[in-house]
Amino acid sequence: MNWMLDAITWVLLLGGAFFSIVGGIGIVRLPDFFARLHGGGITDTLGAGLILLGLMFQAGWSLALVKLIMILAFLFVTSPTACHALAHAALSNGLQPQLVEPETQTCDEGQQP
Amino acid sequence: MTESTQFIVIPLLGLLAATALTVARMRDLWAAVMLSGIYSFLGACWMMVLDAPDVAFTEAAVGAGISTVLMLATLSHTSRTAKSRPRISWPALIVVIVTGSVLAYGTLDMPHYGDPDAPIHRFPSPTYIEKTEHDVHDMPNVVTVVLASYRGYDTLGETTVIFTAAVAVTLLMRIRRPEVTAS
Amino acid sequence: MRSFSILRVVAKLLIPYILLFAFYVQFHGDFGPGGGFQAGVIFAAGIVLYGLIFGLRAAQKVISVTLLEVMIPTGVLIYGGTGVICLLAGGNFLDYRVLDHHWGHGLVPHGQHLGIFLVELGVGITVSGVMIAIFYLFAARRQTS
Amino acid sequence: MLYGLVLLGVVITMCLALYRASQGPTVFDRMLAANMFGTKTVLLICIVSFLIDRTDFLDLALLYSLMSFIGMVAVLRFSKYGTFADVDEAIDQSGPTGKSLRDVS
Repeated sequence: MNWMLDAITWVLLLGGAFFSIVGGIGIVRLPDFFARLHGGGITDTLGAGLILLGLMFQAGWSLALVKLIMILAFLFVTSPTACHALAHAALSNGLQPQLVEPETQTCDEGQQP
Repeated sequence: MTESTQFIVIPLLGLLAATALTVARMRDLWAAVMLSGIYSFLGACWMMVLDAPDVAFTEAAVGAGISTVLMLATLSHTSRTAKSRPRISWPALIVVIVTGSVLAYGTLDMPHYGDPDAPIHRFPSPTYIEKTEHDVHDMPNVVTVVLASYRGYDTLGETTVIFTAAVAVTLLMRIRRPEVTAS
Repeated sequence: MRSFSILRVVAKLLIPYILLFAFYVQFHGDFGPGGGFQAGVIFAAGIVLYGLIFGLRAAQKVISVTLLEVMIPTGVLIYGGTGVICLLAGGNFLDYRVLDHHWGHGLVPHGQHLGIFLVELGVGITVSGVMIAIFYLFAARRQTS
Repeated sequence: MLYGLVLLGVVITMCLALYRASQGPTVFDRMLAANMFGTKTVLLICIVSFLIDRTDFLDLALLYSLMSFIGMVAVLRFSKYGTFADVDEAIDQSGPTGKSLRDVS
């Protein structure tokens, strides 16, 4: 039973670390702001979610589990909201050419109105 | 701070130095505010790794929440970009280099990092920890006891300093318009 | 922030928890990390978030300037008053041990505990008042240039 | 061992986010990086508190997950209105401020 929990934790934590690095590479490499939002979204939800879920399996039935659930809930509420609000603000200011990369893709790739 | 967290300290310190250099080179004050927010995140991580959660708590509350708001509020009353690119002033550079190297030389005499025989581990901390066990039975957090009880005068002074700051800011920034003094 | 409707909803959801967490830090600071200063800042951050989203006027309906002007000195007075009570009870200034016998054994576990509780409460009230006041003062001025 | 690997992954992500925050051509890139940095801080604190087996430090992570949102909202509001004072309803509805959001440098 214990080794099973440990195995689940290994898989979840390593998966979380993998996805957070993937998102980090995305935020560096993708060409313009609206595309970079995807990278930010991956680390904020998938990476954080998997890592916190993995830690939950180690916490057992304790106060730490409750706190981890609360952290996960807050992160799942705040960070997509922040992403959405960022996209919204960027779009409402998007009349100006603030996407300075010369090979800018079409703006409507990552927008969520 | 344990053996297992040792290896993470060096990358964190490197990131702190990189962030500080970036902030110093930044002409756009708005971006500098955001980077200083990142600096405070990193600082809290570092304090957390060093096993000082109370300091990290303060850093979290002040650095991430309030200070960004207050710095942006200040920016809204001043300019958003630094005025001009400062020239290198050679006397100042020499003074900085000399002072820095003297300070670095001074650290050579300091006890090693985490040395159990260091003065701070010999004199005040063990006595406080033992005395807290005896004086205040039901308070596990020694930091709170030291701040509020053993060093109560200090904290009273700090509270008065904050009070004075509020009075000073009120005197400087207040405007007498009916919409502001909401009655 | 009229056009950020999702932000408004989420902030409404979040602000009660920030304020609740401030009280948790204030009254649980003896047992875990945290204390009066941190609690005051967190409480102020909750009000500041409300002011940022719903406007300064709405925030001043919640915590008015008059209330702030009462809060800021009250905290310092609570701190100093605890010391004076210690003096009156026959001890030194801010020496909480003398509070042991004056408050009944069932009510308060320990004089030190009571003293630290009162002092932290004073710090928390002052700090939250000061932080909110500074935000109000900076936000109330319009951009001049 | 496992926690160390995950910690390393989080720190690498922090480095990447810091690169974007220092290079980012627009303020929104910097904001995105700062937001990501906040999440990574929460994760790092969680992992460290499990690593040193002091799970009561999770309060700190809880605080960070609440607090980084406030900084975010402040920057958003400032980017939209340029001031924290109350704005008129007409301006509030109309959206873009007409101020250039590109960096000067």
